[in-house]
Amino acid sequence: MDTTVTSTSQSAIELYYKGLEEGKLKARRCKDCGEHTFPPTGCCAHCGGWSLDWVDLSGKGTLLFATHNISPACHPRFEPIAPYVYGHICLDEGIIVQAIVQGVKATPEDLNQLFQRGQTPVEADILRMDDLPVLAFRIIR
Amino acid sequence: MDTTVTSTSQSAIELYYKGLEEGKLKARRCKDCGEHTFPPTGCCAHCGGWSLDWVDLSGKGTLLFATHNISPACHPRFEPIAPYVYGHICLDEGIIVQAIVQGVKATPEDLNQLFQRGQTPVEADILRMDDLPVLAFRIIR
Amino acid sequence: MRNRLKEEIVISGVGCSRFGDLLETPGLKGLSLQEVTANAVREALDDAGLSGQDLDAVYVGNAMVHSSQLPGTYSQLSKWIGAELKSGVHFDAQCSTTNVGAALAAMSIASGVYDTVLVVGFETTRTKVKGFSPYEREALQHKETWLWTDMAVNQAYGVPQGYDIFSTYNGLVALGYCRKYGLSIEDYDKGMFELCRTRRLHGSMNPKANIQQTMEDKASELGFSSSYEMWQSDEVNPFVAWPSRLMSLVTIADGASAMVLTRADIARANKSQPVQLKGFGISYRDLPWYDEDPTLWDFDRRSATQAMEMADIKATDINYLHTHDCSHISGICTAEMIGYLPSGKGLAAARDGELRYDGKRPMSTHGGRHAFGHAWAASAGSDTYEAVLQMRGMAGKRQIPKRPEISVIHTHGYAMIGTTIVLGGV
Amino acid sequence: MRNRLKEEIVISGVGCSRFGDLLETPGLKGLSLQEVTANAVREALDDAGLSGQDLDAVYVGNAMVHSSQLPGTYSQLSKWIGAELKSGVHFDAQCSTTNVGAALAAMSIASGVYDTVLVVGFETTRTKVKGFSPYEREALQHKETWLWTDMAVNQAYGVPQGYDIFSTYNGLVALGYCRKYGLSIEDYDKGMFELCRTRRLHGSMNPKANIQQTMEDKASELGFSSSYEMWQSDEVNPFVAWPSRLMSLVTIADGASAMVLTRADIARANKSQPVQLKGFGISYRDLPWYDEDPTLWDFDRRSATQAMEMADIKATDINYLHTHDCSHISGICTAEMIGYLPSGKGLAAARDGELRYDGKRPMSTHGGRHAFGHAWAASAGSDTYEAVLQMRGMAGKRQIPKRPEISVIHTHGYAMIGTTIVLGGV
Ligand SMILES: [Zn+2]
Ligand SMILES: [Zn+2]
Repeated sequence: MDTTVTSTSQSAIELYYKGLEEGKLKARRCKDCGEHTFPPTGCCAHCGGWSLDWVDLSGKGTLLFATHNISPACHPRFEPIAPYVYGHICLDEGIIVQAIVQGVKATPEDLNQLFQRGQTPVEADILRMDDLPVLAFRIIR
Repeated sequence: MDTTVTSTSQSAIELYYKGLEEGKLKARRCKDCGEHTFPPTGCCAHCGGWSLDWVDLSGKGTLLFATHNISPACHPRFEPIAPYVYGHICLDEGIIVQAIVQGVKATPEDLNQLFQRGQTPVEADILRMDDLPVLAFRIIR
Repeated sequence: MRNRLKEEIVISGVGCSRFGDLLETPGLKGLSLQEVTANAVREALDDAGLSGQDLDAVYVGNAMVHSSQLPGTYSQLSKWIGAELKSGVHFDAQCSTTNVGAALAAMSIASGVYDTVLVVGFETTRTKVKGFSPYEREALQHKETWLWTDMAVNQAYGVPQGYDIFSTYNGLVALGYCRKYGLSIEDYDKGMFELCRTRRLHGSMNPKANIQQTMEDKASELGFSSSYEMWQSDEVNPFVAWPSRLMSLVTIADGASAMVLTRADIARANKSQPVQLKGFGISYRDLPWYDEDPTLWDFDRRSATQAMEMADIKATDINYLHTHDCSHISGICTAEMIGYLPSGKGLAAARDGELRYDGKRPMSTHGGRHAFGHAWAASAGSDTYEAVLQMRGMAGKRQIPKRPEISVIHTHGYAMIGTTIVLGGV
Repeated sequence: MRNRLKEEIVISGVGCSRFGDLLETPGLKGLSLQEVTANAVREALDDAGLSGQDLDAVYVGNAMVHSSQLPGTYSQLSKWIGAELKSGVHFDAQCSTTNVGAALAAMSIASGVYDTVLVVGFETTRTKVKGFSPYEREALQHKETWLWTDMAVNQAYGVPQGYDIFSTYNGLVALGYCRKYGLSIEDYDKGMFELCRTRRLHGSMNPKANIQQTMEDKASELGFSSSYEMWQSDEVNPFVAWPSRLMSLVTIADGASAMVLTRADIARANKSQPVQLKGFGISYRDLPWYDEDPTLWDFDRRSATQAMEMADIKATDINYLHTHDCSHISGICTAEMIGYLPSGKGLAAARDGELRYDGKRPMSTHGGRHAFGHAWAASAGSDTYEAVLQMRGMAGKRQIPKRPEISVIHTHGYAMIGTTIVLGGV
């Protein structure tokens, strides 16, 4: 057994948000099973392996469904933009993410129109809140 | 099974502190086993019975040991009086309580003198903090 | 996992407070959280014919310590329930708490260690401790309730990036359901209305429910010509996560529940009829809770499968079902996944009155999370309480005509732990 | 209570982080709480030769949610340890957490339900989340740490009326001990010095300890002519609850620990040597924790008696003991109650070096709560970690010359739950 102290490193969480600041979607890819873990952790979400590479995702995907949320938002960070549209998205890499969707109004009419239209291509469009960059998406017309 | 709603009543905790405000030590006495539960709850701490009378304690007892605590106090309520003396007390009714002891300085010298003197009679002397009456004791010289 | 209990375990006593508000609801108002909880425990102990002294262990659950300010509950409650010097633990699985506690208690008994265990859950989602007072409380702001509740949701990448319970747990699931089964948004809305109407009917028949007013009475009180007109009113019933409206959601409450678990062979002398805990299953998943299809939740499927396998029952054996219905559409998806309702037909069943206490597929007869109300860590216990009353034929006006022999209770613990328990006669 | 486990249960893997400060300590600095915890889990899983996928259930403990802001841990940690879709619960028994978790895990396995369970504890007593940041932390003020920690103490009548941990848990116990055994205050003080010196010696031999500096090195660093002169300095080592000084207390830390429990019959292929969990006992009591005699704690006696009966051992069988030593004098009282040290002779044993790793009655060889440090919900796991290392002969410089065959670990969970576990060879 290793009784020495694990060496210091930078937090994957911090690296992720620093990546967003630069417009990058940082993910991990497992050296054992090849699957992506996104957002990044230190362990493969698929096989439990601990050997992972860092990779950047394309930021492209498909919006499957979009709804909205209430105003004021549940979290203070998002009060300035609530009510906002929130979507269920499948990235081109096959990863499911839920995130804020920009460029659509949070009204029953617009959301209904989007629903009737069906699956829609989207791309990452980082939202810059006061204290944190936030992964969001925008519909590609 | 009783599916009706338990009838409203006043909290034993509130009754206790209202009692302290009037200088009274409110306790419960079990109708089943006769033992005291102090401070008061709705259940006998000794036999688990739920039939209890309200009684007032004498407020007299014996200080078994006294130590002190640090300054600032762990709780904001007691910052104004920290460091204070804190004692292990057996009430005349046979109930063990721990409480602030007034009239002794929180110094090693005074505490040592008290320790060498041994068990000492005390009586309740309610302390009135800004927001709450507090059960405290004073040494009977 | 072997997924078998080596001994028969029963729930020998159940208790539940009224759900409401510690500042204003009759039965709660004026009492401390300790006393509200002790009253639920007293009911469960009386039901089992025991006192606190007869217990081997006490497992107490509470989710939102920011409002309760009562951790270390094993000792802090002990004098209020006459159960000092026992074994115990504080635990939570958020809104699945009490039923996860039932599983832990059952395992600790079947292992050969304890004989009788008390499980308790309490929660305050509407009030919090006022300043440093030992007994005064004040109203919780809605935003505080959700900020503190959402702490149980992914704090690295979920909440910081705009996660919202109403979108994830309601609007997206609704859209997935409509797309999957070709349901129009209008029919979805009508179905949600019928479901809420049923839940509120049940609440009106339950003296412990948070909301005891039917949809019809509320509509007439507000001057609407029909309850459906009220339902469609943006003022009374706005969209909170389109296409889901406010009244398709939970109402929040303060409350407490309790149950006593023991070995079947020593419960024979019980005061009331014990009910066997035949099976349980628990499975959690972090966000996202579902893959491409928002109606298909794998951790729920696992929890239900484990519970039904342990109990050795099939879906057709179930006489009474409660599914977690914080979000009404999510509750319907779970009921369909379990097989209690046919896939895609849940809202039609609601419309046809099948989900009523006197219908063919009775569900959530206490009123569910909307009408009975939701007090996080106490809620699963309120569901079990209701099931036990129904199985004993003691549910009063809302009694299911033919007493259920097999009841299944499913709950979601934030964020997210699916929990299913199966109850049967002894 | 039958107090028997129907199956043999082993601890097949253990892990522990360094104890320190997430803002400054090498090995912790720069990492999130999720990652510090995952690293301890990884060590335990590697030790057991497993991955997160091999687990049936994950029980995660954390006491002070005000600083961690991480409830719902079963799901929030799941992606960090590769263990989604498992059974789980969040639980705590404050500073007994991890070992109460071991008991819960053992019972859930012996009941016939699960085969392999991970128990995790983590805590931040020195740092808290900064604002709403998902990764930044800031220093906790000492007063916040105690205000939030003391929430686990009687909130109706204890804390509101001036309860203070140092008085109740240290000063009064010290005076009771001196009176009972006719010890002078001077001899008590000297004994406490010797005890602290031993604990710091152990910490200096442990790369994971919070304090790795011996008393002698600290005294020379500060310019004292002897370590006893430093001990008696009111500036460096003031009385915090007369006659007890600062250095007779806990030092606070951030940290995490983990262990894997499984059936003995499937652990044979284990990577490392499994250790049997032969017995456990848990008993809680609200204030007052003791009656007339402050040295006699009935709930501790019950917890130790239950554990030793379940394990079928006597005090003379114990080769290594850890007692909860947040308060050094309380730890001595517990060791004497268990019978590992003769009544009233604990401080003499410390003075004679008997409590050192190389002494006749080794105790707390990781450094105890003072030198190893105390991270509430993670600490009991750190004690178990040390015992397992010692039993395997892998404790490095502080290895007990003759490997312990029977180890007993006692912890106090606020406020107050006594927990004792007995470990033995397989
Ligand atoms: Zn992998
Ligand atoms: Zn009594």
